Amino acid sequence: MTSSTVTPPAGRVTAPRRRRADDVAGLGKARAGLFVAPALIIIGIFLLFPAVWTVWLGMTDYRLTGLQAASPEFVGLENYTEALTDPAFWNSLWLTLIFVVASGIVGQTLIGFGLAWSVRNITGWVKALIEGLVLAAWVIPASVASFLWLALLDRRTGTVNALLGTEGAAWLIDHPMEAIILFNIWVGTAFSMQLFSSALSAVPPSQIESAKMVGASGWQQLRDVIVPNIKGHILTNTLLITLWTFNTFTPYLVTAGGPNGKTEILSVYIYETAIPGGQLGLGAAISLIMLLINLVIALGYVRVAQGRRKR
Amino acid sequence: MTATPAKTGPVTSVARNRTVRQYVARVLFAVLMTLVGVLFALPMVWLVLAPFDATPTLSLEWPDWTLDNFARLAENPYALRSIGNSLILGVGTMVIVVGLGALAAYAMSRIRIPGRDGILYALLLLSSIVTGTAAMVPTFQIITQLGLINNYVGVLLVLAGGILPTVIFILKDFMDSIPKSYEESARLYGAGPFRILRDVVAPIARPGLAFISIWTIVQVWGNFLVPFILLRSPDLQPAAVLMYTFYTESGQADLRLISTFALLFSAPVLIIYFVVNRRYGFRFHGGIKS
Amino acid sequence: MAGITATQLVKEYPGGVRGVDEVDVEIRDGEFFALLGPSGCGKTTLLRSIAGLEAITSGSLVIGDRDVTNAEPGVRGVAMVFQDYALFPHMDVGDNIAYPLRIKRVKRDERRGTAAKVADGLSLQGLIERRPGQLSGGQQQRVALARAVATRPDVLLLDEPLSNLDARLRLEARTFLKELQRDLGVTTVFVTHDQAEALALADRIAVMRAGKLQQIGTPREVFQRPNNTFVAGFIGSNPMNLLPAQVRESRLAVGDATVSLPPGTEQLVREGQDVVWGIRPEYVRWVTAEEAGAIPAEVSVVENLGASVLIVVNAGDRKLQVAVPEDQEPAPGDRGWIVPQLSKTLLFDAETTERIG
Amino acid sequence: MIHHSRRGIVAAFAVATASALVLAGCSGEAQPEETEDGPVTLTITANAITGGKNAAEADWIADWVIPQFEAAMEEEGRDVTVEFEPQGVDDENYKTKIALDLQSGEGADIIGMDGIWVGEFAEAGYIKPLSEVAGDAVDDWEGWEQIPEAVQAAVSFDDERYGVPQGADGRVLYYNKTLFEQAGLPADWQPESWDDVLDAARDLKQVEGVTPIQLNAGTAMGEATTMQGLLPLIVGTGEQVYEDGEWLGDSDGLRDALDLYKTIYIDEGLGDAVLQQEAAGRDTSFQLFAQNQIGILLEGDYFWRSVINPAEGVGTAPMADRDTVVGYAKIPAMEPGSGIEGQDFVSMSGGTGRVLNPNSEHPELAWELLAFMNSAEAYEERNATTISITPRTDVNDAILSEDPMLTFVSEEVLPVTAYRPPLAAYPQVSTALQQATLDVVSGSSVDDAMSAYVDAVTDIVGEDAVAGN
Repeated sequence: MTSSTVTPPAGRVTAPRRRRADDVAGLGKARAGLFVAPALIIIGIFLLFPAVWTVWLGMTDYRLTGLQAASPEFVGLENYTEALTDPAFWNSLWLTLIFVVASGIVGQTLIGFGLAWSVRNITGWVKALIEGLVLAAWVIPASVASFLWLALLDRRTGTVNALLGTEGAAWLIDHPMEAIILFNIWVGTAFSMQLFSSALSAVPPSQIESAKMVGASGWQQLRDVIVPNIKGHILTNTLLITLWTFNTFTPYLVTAGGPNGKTEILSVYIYETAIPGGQLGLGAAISLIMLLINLVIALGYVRVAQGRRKR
Repeated sequence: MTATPAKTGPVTSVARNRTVRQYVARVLFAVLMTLVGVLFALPMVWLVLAPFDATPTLSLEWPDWTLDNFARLAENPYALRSIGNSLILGVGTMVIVVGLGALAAYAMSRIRIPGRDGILYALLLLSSIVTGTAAMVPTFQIITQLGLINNYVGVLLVLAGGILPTVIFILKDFMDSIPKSYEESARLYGAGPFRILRDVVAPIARPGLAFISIWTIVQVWGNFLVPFILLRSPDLQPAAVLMYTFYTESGQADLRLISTFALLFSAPVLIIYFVVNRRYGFRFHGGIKS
Repeated sequence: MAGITATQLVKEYPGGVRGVDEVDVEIRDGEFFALLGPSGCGKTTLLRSIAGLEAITSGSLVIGDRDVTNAEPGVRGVAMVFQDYALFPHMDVGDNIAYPLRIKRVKRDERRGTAAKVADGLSLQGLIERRPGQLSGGQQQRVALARAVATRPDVLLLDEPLSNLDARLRLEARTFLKELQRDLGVTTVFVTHDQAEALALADRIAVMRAGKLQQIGTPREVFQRPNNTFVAGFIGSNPMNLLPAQVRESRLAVGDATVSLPPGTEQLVREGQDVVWGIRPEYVRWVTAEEAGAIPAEVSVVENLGASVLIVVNAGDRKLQVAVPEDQEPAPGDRGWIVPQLSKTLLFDAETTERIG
Repeated sequence: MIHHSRRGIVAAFAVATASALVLAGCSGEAQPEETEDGPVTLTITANAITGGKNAAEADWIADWVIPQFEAAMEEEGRDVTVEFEPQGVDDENYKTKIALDLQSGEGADIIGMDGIWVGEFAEAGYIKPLSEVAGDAVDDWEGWEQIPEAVQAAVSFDDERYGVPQGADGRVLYYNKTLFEQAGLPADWQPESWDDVLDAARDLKQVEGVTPIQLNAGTAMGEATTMQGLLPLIVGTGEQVYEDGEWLGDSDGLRDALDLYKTIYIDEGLGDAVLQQEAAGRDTSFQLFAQNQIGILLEGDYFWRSVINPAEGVGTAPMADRDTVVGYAKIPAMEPGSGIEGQDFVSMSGGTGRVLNPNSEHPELAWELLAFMNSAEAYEERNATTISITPRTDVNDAILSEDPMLTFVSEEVLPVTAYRPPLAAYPQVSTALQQATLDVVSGSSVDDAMSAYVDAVTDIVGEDAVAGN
């Protein structure tokens, strides 16, 4: 809207606080409370309440069936010690970290950014096609997407084997982690691409131009102009992608955690423990451990963001 | 973008080198883009072709064209209805979370509440465990106690509860980036907060709202567990649940039905997505602000 | 139509910073009133306090005969044009102009009619169905004005109304604003950091600095008789020459030279007092032959201003700016004399910076 | 960043609100008592759905059971409506759902379930013995006489009948006669020992492009590994997974069985070890068998009826020449006479059944419906299009003669078959067994696989309940 030559408005210097959280619409705390209340009530009953209940379950030996279903016993932190001393849990956590870093942080974020960066200057059908394909992969329901990948990587009649001439290569058995990483990139990259492409469009062209005029290379422009400008987006994106990747259950539909637990990431491990294994109490405990890990990661990101801001 | 050689005199070697380098870069770029396009397109080809094949297999082959699969699917008493059910659940959840989420995000964006960001982060984290399997029993119990089993209201509320934190989180980011003078201006003319939200903030945040609406529909569209455990009647089940009925007792997929249903199951979200995208264009604003 | 009276108005931010500090101001009904000052002086805060967009910490505000100190902005009868115009990007020009009427539940046909009429009056014919994004800066400004006046407000507030326009358009818009204000007769308060704008437009000007009022007066008053050195230096396209001086034997020692005390100040100063001597460059002549009261000087810099020339001269160890007609332009290094027009010189107390006399 | 106090307040608020709502829900739950004469609604649920999973059963319930029963009731002057709540998801999800229903005191009046769930559901108090739910009418039912004890046991627990079995099955070795011919093996084949099977597999290995034998292994196939793999082997060594109050531990029988896996998949490459780990491995094994690429396959009669059945729209991997190409043989014990009860041949049977919901408001009527669903007439109707083995001998006698394979199972296999223990711990022990086969198939030594199994099973049932400790 406003042209790029706006002078800083007078009178704003003494009042930098006004930039944020100022009650510009005359909402008032009471009315703000009313605005927030319906959402909070729904969240309270259908999210917070089950969550607290889940925490409680995590301290019992509760099962969905069997004797412990009839009379679950309080076991305190036993589930936690059981999980934390189980090598399978640590293995699963390790797999999850690999999965999150490779498919979420490196894969989705970098490829998403790369795509946003690449298509920003092209127009017409090429851009529409590339963006359309990436977005379609994101919109297609998970159960369908997983089926498509099963067809793609099938050992006998899969498309990949047909194209590469690697008849009989069992990708999902020999390279299961790579497969679900690629799968998750395929499914999720669109979000990062969308977020970054709008972030990039908001970077003032004048800044890029002045960097260009002093002879900055593409890489330098990226480092000195683009990244500082879209720092907030990078944080939002990384945070959400990390959380989502941490909790995604979709890879189960491709490899079912196999072969032999090689893709048993935490969400799958919890499912296996809680549903086929029937140990809902233990599953709840592991869920809480996972939540705490997520919390640590989120705090880490926020800390990094704040540290940057101070500089 | 394009290299223009010096207009007068012979083309210097520097210029020529640059031209060559740019040319190579452009070819590489084109190759890379094609590769990415192919990678993303490849899995989808099966989705488009298999439903029209008389005997689909997992392999990608030129179909033996037929529409029989669609006819067979149409005979299934639940299949088409389930897609309608998915729409009801998807749009219903969307209306709830976008409506309430926008109100909450707006208030949180404009009023300083101590620890506001902390609450948001906490809810965001919680939403990740509660939508998983661990909280299934509590959720089922609550809905049973509320008498909302086999009732869309229960499903909508549970889905909304899980999705709202993320919606508020993202929408608040959008709202933070809307210039305050719009609202001040409306306020001077006597518009109340609700009016301001409706007349000014919502239309300006429309790309954000459009994005979050689609995101919500996509989330609900693929959700199996919540509708499955909370609904009894198959007449009410959405497509994500119905998709699993096309497997036999021993887990074999009926490829003719699965492939056809997969296409019909995916089509509405794809169409909704591209229509909305065309009409409103998705744009994020802002990031997490200082 | 209404006047505005602010009494001991304070706007304090959390942390104790005062954006507006005990301001008393009375703006008359129908007056075109400017709030002038450098960035951060509190002028916009004062304007927003009048609008009701900032909660007043203490003091009172009366518009017309109503105390609106704690009133909602919507009921104060004020309209405001924001610096960035705040035109709603999702509405066309007509809907933008008619928006205030929509709040007042005027029927759509009626308010579109009113909007069209107002738009006509502001030369916006044919633009009614455009979106703000499709308009030029000047057009956007006029739409914002049209929206502000469509409800016939008692008070019109303008926040830096001209700052978003390019230089040429700014002059046109200035004339236009002045005409509009005169036609409507609406009490208008506008904020600007540009003294020329304030001088050109306003009936009266309030000069502010660091939240405090420095001077209220007509353009002529603040130009000719600034209350203190701040106002003196701030007003005028070429800042006033302000030179440290000392009273010596009923005369004024300015560096090596001595000049007469400004008329009427003789009784107000005492021997040896440190003062500041002020003279506008326009009131100093450059002569090439010595005459009575002339001070020898040497030209160091020459700036061409078109019809006139601004030269900087060294008179002893003091530097002065002098405005010279274009046909008398000297060259750097030329020696000559400067002659201050005694009746236009001013004297300020060096300690309080207040004007003497 | 996180403000605990604030979170605490919000949490407290939410819990308070939710509790209030829950309480409100509770108090509002009381429903008007329906009188015996008034209109009554019964519901049936099963993991079957028209147009999808187990469609034949769903169609039978909807199109025959319900109208017939309603009509019969009407004749008696009772206004009864029967509703069917079909499901069609994988068994784990179905089990979860009915467990949730039963746990909250809800659910259909008649619930279909797998026999091996009966134990855990009974222990949880979700289901009760039939006679406890519906009274003496249960024990007086004529049908029990027609259902062999062993078949009844599939949906029993602690010697009490919890449900009525709805079918019977048995496992056999299928073999491909075409491939056998190419390998120089007889078309009429009946191995007497594991070595006989291995010998045949070795011969088949000479045929190009053929996987000689498919013996399910690994966790990816889930229960199919135990039922169509390890358990038939274990009973062939004379042992049982649960015997005399103890679970199978480190035993010779289990060692022999795992050794056989090792021989087939690792030492001699007679089977496709990779296939065992594929998520859709069992599905693939069906396809491969149908495409004449697997020589010998251990499967249940289900494979014959519903997978390679050439009838239009029935088989999922139809073999047009099934009746001529596919042979079937009894599963031999390790050596003649080494099976349980000194048998020469062994098999495993599972079974699904239907139970009564103890929360039913009309248990007697529900029993009437259940009995009706298990009447001879009902089974005849149920098997009108596709024949399967029913639990009722009278019906089997009438219908099975049309199908030599099912007759074979009914007459030759069922008498030597064994059942899984209907105990709550079984599914977990089963998973541990699957893991043991997976370990062996992916290259671990039998010793390692065994010790991992013993650790796992000890974890599950406690040290005292594991044999050999």
